Amino acid sequence: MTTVEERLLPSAEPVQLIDEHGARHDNPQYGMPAADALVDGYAQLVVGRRINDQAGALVRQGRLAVYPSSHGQEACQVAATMVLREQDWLFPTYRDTVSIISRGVDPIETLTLLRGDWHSGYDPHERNVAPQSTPLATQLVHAVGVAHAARLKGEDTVVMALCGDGATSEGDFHEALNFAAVFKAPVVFFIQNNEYAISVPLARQTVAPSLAHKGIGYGVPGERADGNDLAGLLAVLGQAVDKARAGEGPQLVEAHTYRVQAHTNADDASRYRDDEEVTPWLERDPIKRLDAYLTEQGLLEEAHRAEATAAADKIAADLRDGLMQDVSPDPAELFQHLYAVQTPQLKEQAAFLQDEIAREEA
Amino acid sequence: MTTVEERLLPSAEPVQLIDEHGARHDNPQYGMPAADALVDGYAQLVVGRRINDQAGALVRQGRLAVYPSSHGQEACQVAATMVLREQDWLFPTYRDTVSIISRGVDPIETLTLLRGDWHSGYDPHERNVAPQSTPLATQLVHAVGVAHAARLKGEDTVVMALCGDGATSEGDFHEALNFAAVFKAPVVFFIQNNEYAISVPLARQTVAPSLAHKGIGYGVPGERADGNDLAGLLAVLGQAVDKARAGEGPQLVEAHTYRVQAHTNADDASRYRDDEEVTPWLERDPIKRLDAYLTEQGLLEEAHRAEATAAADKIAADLRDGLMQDVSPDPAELFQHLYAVQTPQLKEQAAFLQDEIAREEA
Amino acid sequence: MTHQKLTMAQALNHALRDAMRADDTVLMFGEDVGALGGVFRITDGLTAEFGEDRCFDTPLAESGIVGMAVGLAMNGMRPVVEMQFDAFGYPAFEQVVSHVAKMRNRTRGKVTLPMVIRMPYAGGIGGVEHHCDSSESYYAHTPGLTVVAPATVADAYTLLRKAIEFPDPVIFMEPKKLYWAKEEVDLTTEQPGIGKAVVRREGRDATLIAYGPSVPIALEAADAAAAEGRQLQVVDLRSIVPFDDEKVCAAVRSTGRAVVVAEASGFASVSSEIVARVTERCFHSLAAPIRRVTGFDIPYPPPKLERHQLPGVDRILDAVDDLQWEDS
Amino acid sequence: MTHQKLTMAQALNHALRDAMRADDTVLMFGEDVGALGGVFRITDGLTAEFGEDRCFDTPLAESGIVGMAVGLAMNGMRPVVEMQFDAFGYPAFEQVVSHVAKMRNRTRGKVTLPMVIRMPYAGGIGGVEHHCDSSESYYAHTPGLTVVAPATVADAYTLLRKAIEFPDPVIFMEPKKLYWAKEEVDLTTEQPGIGKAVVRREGRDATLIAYGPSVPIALEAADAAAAEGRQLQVVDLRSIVPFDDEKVCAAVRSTGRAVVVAEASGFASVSSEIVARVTERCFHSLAAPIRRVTGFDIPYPPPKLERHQLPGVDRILDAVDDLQWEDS
Ligand SMILES: Cc1ncc(C[n+]2csc(CCOP(=O)(O)OP(=O)(O)O)c2C)c(N)n1
Ligand SMILES: Cc1ncc(C[n+]2csc(CCOP(=O)(O)OP(=O)(O)O)c2C)c(N)n1
Ligand SMILES: [Mg+2]
Ligand SMILES: [Mg+2]
Repeated sequence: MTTVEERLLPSAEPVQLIDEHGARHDNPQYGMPAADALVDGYAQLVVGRRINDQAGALVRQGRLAVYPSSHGQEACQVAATMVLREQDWLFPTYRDTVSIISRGVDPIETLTLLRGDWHSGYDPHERNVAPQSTPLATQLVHAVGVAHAARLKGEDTVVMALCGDGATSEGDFHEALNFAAVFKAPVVFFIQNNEYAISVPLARQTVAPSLAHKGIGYGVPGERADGNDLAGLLAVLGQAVDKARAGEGPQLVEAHTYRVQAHTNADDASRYRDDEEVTPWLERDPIKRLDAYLTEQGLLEEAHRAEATAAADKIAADLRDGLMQDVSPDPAELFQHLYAVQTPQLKEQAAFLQDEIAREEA
Repeated sequence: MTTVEERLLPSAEPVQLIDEHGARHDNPQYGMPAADALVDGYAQLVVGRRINDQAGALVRQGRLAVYPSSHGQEACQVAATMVLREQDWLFPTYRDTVSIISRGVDPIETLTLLRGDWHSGYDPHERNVAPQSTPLATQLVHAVGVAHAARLKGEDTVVMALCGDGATSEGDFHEALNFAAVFKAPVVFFIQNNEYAISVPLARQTVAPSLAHKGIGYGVPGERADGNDLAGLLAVLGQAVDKARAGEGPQLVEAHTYRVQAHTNADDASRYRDDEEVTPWLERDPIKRLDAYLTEQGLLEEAHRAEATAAADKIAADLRDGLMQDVSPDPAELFQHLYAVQTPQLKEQAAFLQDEIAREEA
Repeated sequence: MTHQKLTMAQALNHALRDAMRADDTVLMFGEDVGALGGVFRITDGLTAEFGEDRCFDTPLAESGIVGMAVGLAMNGMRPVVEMQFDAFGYPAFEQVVSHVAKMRNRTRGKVTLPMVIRMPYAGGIGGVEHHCDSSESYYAHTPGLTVVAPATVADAYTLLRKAIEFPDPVIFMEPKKLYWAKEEVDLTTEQPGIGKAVVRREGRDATLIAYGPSVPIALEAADAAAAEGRQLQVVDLRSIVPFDDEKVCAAVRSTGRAVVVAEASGFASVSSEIVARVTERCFHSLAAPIRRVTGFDIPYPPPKLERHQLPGVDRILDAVDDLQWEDS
Repeated sequence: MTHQKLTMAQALNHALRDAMRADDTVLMFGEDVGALGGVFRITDGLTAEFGEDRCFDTPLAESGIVGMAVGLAMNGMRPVVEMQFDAFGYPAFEQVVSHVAKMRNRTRGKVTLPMVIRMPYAGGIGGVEHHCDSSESYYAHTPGLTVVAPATVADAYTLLRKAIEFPDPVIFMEPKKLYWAKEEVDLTTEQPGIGKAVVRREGRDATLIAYGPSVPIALEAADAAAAEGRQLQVVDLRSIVPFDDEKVCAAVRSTGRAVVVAEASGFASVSSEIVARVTERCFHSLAAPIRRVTGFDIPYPPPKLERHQLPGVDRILDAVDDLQWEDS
């Protein structure tokens, strides 16, 4: 007989199926994902890393206004979407560009926000990916609503809702978990604990034993995983998604990872942390260890590597080309999207601007 | 060696030192409070009950606009203040009139809010009692600030912050617990779980194992107690206050009690619950069981009872007399208390009203 | 269409019921709206008729309520939520301003949020602190919201039906002191829609511009003025956003004088906007500056003092007297 | 008093530092204000000088930050908090409206809250969504708050010092695009205080009324107008609440024409209030209705379109041209 505490509290240590040296660790509760999933995941990690690096370069070239990178967190990014089915939803934050692209959203459309063309560039209904949320934790309650609507419609949709460690401190995190639990909404709350909220380290954010320990206060099972181990993440998130889909209600997963780079290009991490803190995390890189494991297992061949690199090259080129084109959004759009029917006030204001621009151009 | 879970999770059952039949239950962790504390507490319960009943009568007579009664919750009300020292602070809600009065605040001043004279009638600094909070859970973050200020000043003050079961769902509850934990603020968060938030039963509020289980998600020790057992409450709250005072950081205590009456006189509880649900709770009355226990122990004599009744009679009479006097707040006050220095705008508006009233009266 | 004598509370209840019958994606939820039927009984009987899935209580958290509505609306539902009192809408302010108001614009119309946030608002009921706020100005100032306030029983029905059918989010301000106002009405949606003001009373001497709880007071003032020989026109805005510039300006031009009546504190408010925009548009038709009769710039008073905060007939008539009848 | 060439960011940093030196109950806290020194570096070096107890990072929760400040102020401290960007102040709206603004009134002056909420606000920095809101109207409409916005480096110092010394809560709006504006200044509090507007430029033809980020634009417009032979007077409000009716009305009466310049969306805003109250008070001195040059009633645009939202010199001059110079 398991007590309610045993059912709801996380494992004593973050679940890890492949360690940083590429060695396999068996776990009684979580089986090793299928080989082809890992090989596919490997390719996605390589592509994800390239997206991060290319986007960084594009910021330096002035093609993107800002880019919050998930460099080092790619295993979380990729796992979050790999475990989803087509009808499922993803609720990403500003840092989850890789996740969105790995979900199949057009990369250039994804970067519309960070390029400064518009607030969001893709159609959320096309791949069931909500707009990236900037106000922290606020998207988590939306995720509950989307999941609850699916349940009301009799669908077996699951919603994957992402947030960072810092965001767990916001009131909306609390309200979302509680609402999801009370309504048994099929949401997997997935916290990427990268140890920092801009400059603020986790210890200033919470003194809880872990972020996964927050689940029990809502009656939500919490689990934690090594955030740089794709295999462990696929197993833990996969099981969470299965449970949510099976009607067991929301699940909370904390991935322990690390923000290897600064918060964004605009941030200067040297003001609040030492490089020595970063170094060991470079050793724990998610790609390196998966490569080691798969190679050791004889599952990863040069052909796979070449294929992954080619895919990465292609997306990097696509990003470069796509962002080199200067898109100028039409100022008339400023007034077009607020309401289904434009108000008389907005009509007046749109006409005013149009006239002003016409006179400027004359 | 205790695990962090053992340290932070509540007891398997609510702590109860005296059961509903007045029988004593020993608890390895919590000793029975001293006899004179229980006898004194008994008298306070009797007075508290009378305050509730008298206030109810005054509502029916139109002397109070509204009264949210703590009838049946008097053990919580009284215990919350009995464990405090003079320098400590109490943060009450609209339902905690009895607690405020038992802290020594003038009863008539306490009822200013519910009488409709002004938003709050007592000087919070006089007895360190914050204004009663109507917006749920919002006062809990203030409590953290008051506690933190005390720490900064080097005082060993403790803050007792009250809220209901419903209020635990608000974002501010979450933020308050987390801030208190991170800053190790000496706050005892005391939830009176009376099973209802107006019409909404606890099961709609949360599916957590208990409200005390919310503590671990913040690294805050949670404990639960029988909310109708003054002895258990004094023991549990007393220990929580001691720990907070000793620098162990915030503590969370859930008292399990029941809202015997409707939410307020304006509420009709028959719309959402059956009388049968209420009946067993009448048996669990906090006064009855303490009376039984103390009588059985030979600690409560007729003289004590008579004294308690006399004190209750006196306060009932004071309430009646005090509220029979018609106090008419001065309309000029509307403009006097917003700023230390009245703005030109308010000066103008105050003059306008004064002139209007003068013309009306002319 | 039924001809009945109803209170505004009942009319709102009918509107919800009829909307829920007409469209089974309409959901109603919030605090105490289920078994209790809402603290003002606006949702009375809806759970009984439509079941727990259609009308339900939530945990006590306003940001969660509004945020969940956003998600439901994103996924095919038409949620209607109740903030128990308008001051308890503030914890949801972030959701309202950053998401409810902006989602459509953010996604270039790809994600629409057909949802209604109902708020019992304003005073006059002797409520203690936090129970009588008038927060319409916060919402009216927020681009992307539609803000509506009925003043009559008939409009309560019409406007709530139209708000629920509206393709975009509507902040629906219910003047709580009028909940018990009774009228003989036809429950119909064949009335001017959102965005349309109506002239409730004709008059050639001056125009009173009001909305929500101030409309009946304005009409009373007009009655009193008529007894003194002055014909006051009364315009009921009904919709604050969009604003009916055309109707309001035509009315003011026809009289050359105007008083705006609103219960909210005046500073940086909807009433400021009305004065500003009407003056901008009708300056040369004005014989006098437009006057405002609003709440003072103070927190809503305790019950024993609230009458001083509420625009009353005398205060309106004083303002009308102030419209420089001699020198113009 | 030191004469230095400083950016506004540096002047604010000096103000905090000097206030913390002068009074050890002054605390500074919020998100990333410690080791990082704030995302705009306004708190740079404060933790180093005053220690973790005086300037510190909090968990990421704005309601918690403001609420904790309320408690600290109740118990003898003078907290200064930073909302990282003004749109991230919305989660704290309930605390601001229901407690910060009301505590003193609620307790008849027994509990006072000497605290400052600093908000980097407004646009012009190419920020993505939620980073360029202008939310001053929400606060200005809320009775009990004092709302201040500096427009010059000197005023940033003076007004922040005065805000911290103020006995009541102050919403301190920092025009973030001016953070890097440099001026030769004396750091002094010997300047007009909270509640006082100043005339930044004399002119007899029309008055531009501005505050915060719009003041430099108004001055630029006045320069341009002067080149065309029109003398525009520029009034810098400095303090939105309390409002300096006397100074502003005197200015407008002296010219008979006025344009209000503000970056926030115009509807039901501070700019509406200015038009309304000045018109009410100066109607017969006005040769034309007061014009507004404000942001459109839309969410703040994405970086590539933001210049259309910002009041610019041409738009201001067009409005001035519109002041019916011929027919009056
Ligand atoms: C409500 C709100 N407050 C503040 C911010 C400013 N801000 C942007 S990112 C960030 C840190 C977030 O940290 P975390 O949740 O750990 O996510 P990470 O950036 O590490 O992925 C802050 C404070 C915001 N976006 N929203
Ligand atoms: C922020 C907020 N939302 C809603 C309300 C309206 N309201 C007043 S009391 C109450 C129920 C509170 O229940 P609980 O916290 O369990 O306390 P109890 O009344 O049972 O003591 C509600 C919903 C409020 N006061 N504040
Ligand atoms: Mg983080
Ligand atoms: Mg309760």
